Amino acid sequence: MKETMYGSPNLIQKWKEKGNKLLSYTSQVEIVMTIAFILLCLVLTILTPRFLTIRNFRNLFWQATFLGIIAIGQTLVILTGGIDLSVGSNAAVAAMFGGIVMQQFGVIPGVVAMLLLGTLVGVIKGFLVAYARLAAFIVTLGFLSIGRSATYLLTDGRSLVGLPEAYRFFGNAEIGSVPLYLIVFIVLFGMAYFMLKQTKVGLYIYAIGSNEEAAHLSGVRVRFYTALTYAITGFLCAVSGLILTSRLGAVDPDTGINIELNAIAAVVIGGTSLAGGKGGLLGTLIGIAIITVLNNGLNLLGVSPFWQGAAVGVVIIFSVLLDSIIRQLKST
Amino acid sequence: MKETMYGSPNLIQKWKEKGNKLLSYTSQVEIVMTIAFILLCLVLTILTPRFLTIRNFRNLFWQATFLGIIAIGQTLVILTGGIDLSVGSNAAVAAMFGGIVMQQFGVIPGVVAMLLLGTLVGVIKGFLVAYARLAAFIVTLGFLSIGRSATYLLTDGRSLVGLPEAYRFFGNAEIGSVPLYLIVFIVLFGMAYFMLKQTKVGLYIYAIGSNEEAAHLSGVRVRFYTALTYAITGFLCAVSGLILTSRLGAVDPDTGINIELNAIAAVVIGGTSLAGGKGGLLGTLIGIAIITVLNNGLNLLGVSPFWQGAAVGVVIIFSVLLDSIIRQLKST
Amino acid sequence: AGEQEATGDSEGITIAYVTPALHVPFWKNVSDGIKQEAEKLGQKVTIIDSDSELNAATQLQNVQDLIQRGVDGIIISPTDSASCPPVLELAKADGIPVVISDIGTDSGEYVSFIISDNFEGAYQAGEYLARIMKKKGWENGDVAQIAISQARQNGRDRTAGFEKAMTEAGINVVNLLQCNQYTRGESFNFTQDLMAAHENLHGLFTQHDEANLGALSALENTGDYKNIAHVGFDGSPETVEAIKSGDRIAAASMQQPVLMGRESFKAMWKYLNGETPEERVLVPTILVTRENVLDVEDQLADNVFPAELEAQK
Amino acid sequence: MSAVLLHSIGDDVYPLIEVKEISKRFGGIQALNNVSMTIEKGDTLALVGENGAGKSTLAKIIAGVQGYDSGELLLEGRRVSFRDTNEAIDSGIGIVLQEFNLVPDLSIAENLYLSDCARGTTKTLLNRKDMRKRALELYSQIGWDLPVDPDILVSNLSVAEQQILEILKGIAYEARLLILDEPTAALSPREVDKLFQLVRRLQKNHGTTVVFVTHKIEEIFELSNRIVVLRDGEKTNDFVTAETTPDELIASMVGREIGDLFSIRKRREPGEILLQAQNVNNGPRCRGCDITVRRGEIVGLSGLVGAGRTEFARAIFGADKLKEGAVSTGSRSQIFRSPRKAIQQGIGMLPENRKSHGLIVNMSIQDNLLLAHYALGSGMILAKREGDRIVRKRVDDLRIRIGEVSDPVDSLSGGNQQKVVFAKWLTLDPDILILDEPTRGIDIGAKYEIYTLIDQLVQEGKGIILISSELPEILALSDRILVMNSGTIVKELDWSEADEEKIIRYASSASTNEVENS
Ligand SMILES: Nc1ncnc2c1ncn2[C@@H]1O[C@H](COP(=O)(O)OP(=O)(O)OP(=O)(O)O)[C@@H](O)[C@H]1O
Ligand SMILES: Nc1ncnc2c1ncn2[C@@H]1O[C@H](COP(=O)(O)OP(=O)(O)OP(=O)(O)O)[C@@H](O)[C@H]1O
Ligand SMILES: [Mg+2]
Ligand SMILES: [Mg+2]
Repeated sequence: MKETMYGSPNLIQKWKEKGNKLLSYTSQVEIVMTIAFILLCLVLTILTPRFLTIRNFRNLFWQATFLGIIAIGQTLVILTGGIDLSVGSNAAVAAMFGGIVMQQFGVIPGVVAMLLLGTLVGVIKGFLVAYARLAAFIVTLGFLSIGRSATYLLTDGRSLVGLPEAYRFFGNAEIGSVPLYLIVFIVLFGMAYFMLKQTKVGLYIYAIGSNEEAAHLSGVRVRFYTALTYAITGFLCAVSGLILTSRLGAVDPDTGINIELNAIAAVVIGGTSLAGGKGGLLGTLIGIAIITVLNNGLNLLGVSPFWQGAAVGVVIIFSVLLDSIIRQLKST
Repeated sequence: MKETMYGSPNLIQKWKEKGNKLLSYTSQVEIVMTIAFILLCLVLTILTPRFLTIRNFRNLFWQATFLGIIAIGQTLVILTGGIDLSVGSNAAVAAMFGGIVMQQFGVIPGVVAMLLLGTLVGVIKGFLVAYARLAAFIVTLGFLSIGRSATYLLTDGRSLVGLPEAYRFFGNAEIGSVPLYLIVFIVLFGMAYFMLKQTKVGLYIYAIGSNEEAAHLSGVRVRFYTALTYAITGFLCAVSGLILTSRLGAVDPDTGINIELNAIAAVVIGGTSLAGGKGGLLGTLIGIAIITVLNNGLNLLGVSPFWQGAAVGVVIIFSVLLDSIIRQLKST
Repeated sequence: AGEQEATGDSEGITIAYVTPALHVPFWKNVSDGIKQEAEKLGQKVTIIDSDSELNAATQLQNVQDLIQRGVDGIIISPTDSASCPPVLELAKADGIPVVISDIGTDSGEYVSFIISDNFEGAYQAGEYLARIMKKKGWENGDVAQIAISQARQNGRDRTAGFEKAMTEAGINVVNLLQCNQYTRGESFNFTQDLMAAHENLHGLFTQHDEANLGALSALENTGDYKNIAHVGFDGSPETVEAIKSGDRIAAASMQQPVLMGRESFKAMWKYLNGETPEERVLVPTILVTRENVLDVEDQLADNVFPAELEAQK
Repeated sequence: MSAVLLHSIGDDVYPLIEVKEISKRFGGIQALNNVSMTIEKGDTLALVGENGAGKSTLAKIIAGVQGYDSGELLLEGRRVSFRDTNEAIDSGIGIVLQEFNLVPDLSIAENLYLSDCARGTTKTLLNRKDMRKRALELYSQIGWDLPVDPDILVSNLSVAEQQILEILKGIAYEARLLILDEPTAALSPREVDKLFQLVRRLQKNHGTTVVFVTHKIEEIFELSNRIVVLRDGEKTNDFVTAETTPDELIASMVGREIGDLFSIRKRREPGEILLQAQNVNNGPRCRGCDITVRRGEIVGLSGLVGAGRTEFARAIFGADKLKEGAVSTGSRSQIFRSPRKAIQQGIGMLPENRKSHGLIVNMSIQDNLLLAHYALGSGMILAKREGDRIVRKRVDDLRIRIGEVSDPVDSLSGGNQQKVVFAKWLTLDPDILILDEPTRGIDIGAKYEIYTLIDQLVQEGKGIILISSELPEILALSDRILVMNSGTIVKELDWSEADEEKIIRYASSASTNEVENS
């Protein structure tokens, strides 16, 4: 058996081609980051037997979901050369508003309201960035404040409790033994990946981030598609907020507080350039994985919180350093 | 008198020239932002008589100092096309370390240690960005965590109290009736402004931010000068931390927490482009003024905390919107 | 505090303390109280601190990880009473006992709830402030507050307790500024702004210790402590020294975080040994004033801030 | 506005395009002033004039890329005002802009597809196989084999390859009127030939009308049937090509007589060796190349697009990390680790891409001109007065036409921008200058001045490496010519024995032997 496998030049050829194809789909950064990720997992497996268990993987999936769904949108925005600092407060205001509607009118209207408001906030940001041509950094920094304020004002700063029991479905249901939220994440990721790689919209997004002027002259509706990425992000923030608050059974007005830099970090660690046009969702997936596993591992190890910050910082810098070292080795 | 003034075409000519010269020194954004700032002050003066008092101006100067000194460095970094997210924790770790040295060895060694450590942290960041060519966003995000961790670890998360009485000098001394910190701020700002406008270093910084490759091909030591901006920022963070902790008489490990986005916002509101190469310190000064006056005004008015965020967000967006509207009016 | 341990599998017992933010001195002191009591047992009990970073989602993730790690019990100071129920559910599913230390929960099962009375403490501080202002003839003066987040129950309790005392005394409350950074520098600036905004300001209530000290610095700086009576909530040795000095901060209602930590651990330990702890333990606040400061100093040293005293030596 | 409707008005009554008294102003500059002209169906119209004459502006206005202040634009007798390129494309007008408008992070195939999208002929889902096929088809349609792989990212293409891609994008529209703005500036003779063949084929098979902008006189006479000359935003002449001569045309463009472009050089015996580079390796496009430059000598480096001339030059200058090789200036032999080191040894380089490598476009003329002077000089304070003096001297010496020295450098015409880059290096008085395509996109008057300048520099005893895709230029200026072919130097020719045909043969054959045997 073994002999035939290695003996057949055809097969080897075939495998090589497959390998090349894989390489062509992923860029070098993504490969290096995957290596960094595997290294991290290895270290954790050696340090604690608790890491590599099914149960822990369930935890990891949950922990990756909230940031993960948001980071999909953030990737699109960054690919156009933009940035969204307001993802956390966008999630919070949508969840809070939806929750209030839900208390009045039931689960379905509540969920619809949640998703609509999240998208609407995204649309407004998109409008200001793409049509009014304001700096994305400033617009979304403004919305970071405004969204949080609005959330506090909706309930006078209180958590919203007493949501319908049925609402808990979204965060807790399982299909087979696969949690619903994981399926939602995979489906959303898959759709976004498909959009970016296989549809015109994806091509436009890269084109806008890479050379807006050229895209415009080629007839791409630059403003529309730029705004679209913010709208999608708004929608995804609402989905994220939906899943989280459903699982928590209450809407905390501080939902998603201080996640803005993490959401960007996940994207940038994955090799997407803040200047736009370069990178993609696979990288973001790895970025999310690294951030999630790192936090989980440090908790499992019981590392003091004062040390955790240092560990996170070092691992983040080290993982990009690895990429840079490998690139320099290759070039000499 | 009046007649001679208006009657003399020479004088009018002279004034016009002066006006043009002023205009050529400042860019349009800076002028619009100054208008926005004056509008803001006007509104506050109308809303509360307490705004336009000497006492409040003293407060404003103090409140602008900490962020202001840091924003000088941030401007340089952003002009090269970089970003520094770790300014707050850079200030904190320097102040804490210096404070501990001070308790052991006295005020002067403590202050020296503070400034040295602050600069050293900046140098390391600069090295990683400029020489190891890592993304500034990631490097400084990492340092944001690491610096804060280090600060907590130095005192196990507690404030450092019992600093020598003589240390209070830096934050409290007055020369004439002008506070020392204001003089320090003005001197540092003046030096940075001079450096940017009148020395080669300034030219290099703009050149690097505009077109790194062309600067490199012209023989500019791109890496050195890029790193320099981070080192200067590190030093300025330490100065800022020094003044703040001297005034408060203790080193809070949370010094400068969550200021990263504000420090960038001050620069960006002032018209400096995050892409590098465009903008300058005058704009930053106005950015700082807007942020400081806005927070102060909302406090004076006693606006509910839940509304303050919304107000800040709206004013920030509105001030850049104004610039965009004026530009569009002009272009049609 | 290097409480690392490779696994939770050794014969010792591991208890996790889930804190909203370990770098906030109050929670650090609760953590210390828990550790003090654990050390007293002389047995092998490991305490792990876990920092929720003031974020309900992080808190839930950390608890998942802790349960995964195999802790024997969880003492939690929730980020918010609404964020606690899911934690309780997770723990219940694995049969892990939970003691709630401060803040509280909206629902769910737990072993014991240790709380200090924020409303009452703030009310007492307010009463004392009113008394001073009357004595100085400032009853027509305005008072302002520098508050902790009003998005939290304890914040709303402190505000409500204080304002109740003010209403009873007929004193006008003008302004409330809410902290975002919880640093001295922030409260220093807030105090400046309050003084600039209200000419007739004669009273100030600060709702956490960094605010006490920031306001103290600002008032000292301008010499305005002579015209403004200042009371606070919570405290540290610095606060106590200021109270002792006689003309700075007049009083502070101090929670007893170390005591709360001790009580929390005691309740947990009782439960782990098959006893039934009290379901609700109310830890009183101490109103430290110029008059009683010398009497209560020992109590403060034990129950409020022993570690700070230790650090200053 | 369907094409059918347009045609029904009557094909022959109206010219295809009629420009009526169009004016356009940019701030203080009157780019076009009451320009009127017609483009008849089937014309091949050459639009010529000095840098900054307004050629590109006029071309852009016709193609709807830019608006205008006053006047009228008629398409087959009907007034049109395109709001953007899409509308112009719908009316059958396609343009290849002078400034590249490619998306650097997308592949060749994707860039081509992107322009298809504009016409709405594509589906929402991408079919990468079709995209590739279409790209290859377009390439083969013109017989350009460069580059082979449609999946290569545009950021990896050389200037010439990008130019070719731009032209393909223009052709893909299958426009009735195709406007080409300086399409040949970055191409070598072989590519230019192919482009002209293509244009003729389009005219024959599809009746395409062509407007092209160029600074190369011989191209005008080779291809066009009519010539429109612009000067300072005004139309000065409208020739029928067959009825005019190059001299008349040049005089009409420049407003004065200029001498023979190619007899400027006064050759003399070169002096001692200034620079010797041996066995320089810099990736697959530059393998084992040697070069020697003497005092008072111009060494021409010729070759086809992508032959590796730029790579070789960058390697010598230390702009790329060198893997192997040695460069000696005087006694020392070394590898330059950065341009700074090379500059310190008396080398200067004028890069081929003026906008991205030669200049910092948003900085002032003065800062650009002084950048290298400052970077290599001592002291920190900007000596404004001294700087001012240097700038004025250089501006006068090189006759750079500017407004204020503090104006941004991109307010200058192409020729004057190039002179600023020259001036930047002259402030350092280097012994050796590497000139990579020094006259790309530069008008004939400016070219004359630059040639004169180059000659003057070698007379002063400098050594020059001249890279150029224009064979007449190489032949006229060089003392020796090195021909590069796929990354290696295949032949050295003395100027007296070199001619166009020889160079092309060495540059394009698979091996040297082939040439020698044939
Ligand atoms: N977008 C613009 N903003 C400001 N000025 C412009 C702009 N475009 C062109 N100009 C100015 O208008 C004038 C005409 O420019 P144009 O590009 O049409 O010249 P050209 O004849 O194409 O020159 P070249 O041969 O160098 O390409 C020049 O002075 C140029 O500086
Ligand atoms: N700075 C660069 N970055 C990346 N690739 C480059 C760079 N410069 C050149 N190349 C690559 O090297 C190849 C060779 O181009 P090079 O410019 O050296 O050839 P050339 O003979 O000078 O031709 P050309 O006429 O295009 O200037 C180009 O196709 C390009 O892909
Ligand atoms: Mg042109
Ligand atoms: Mg070249």
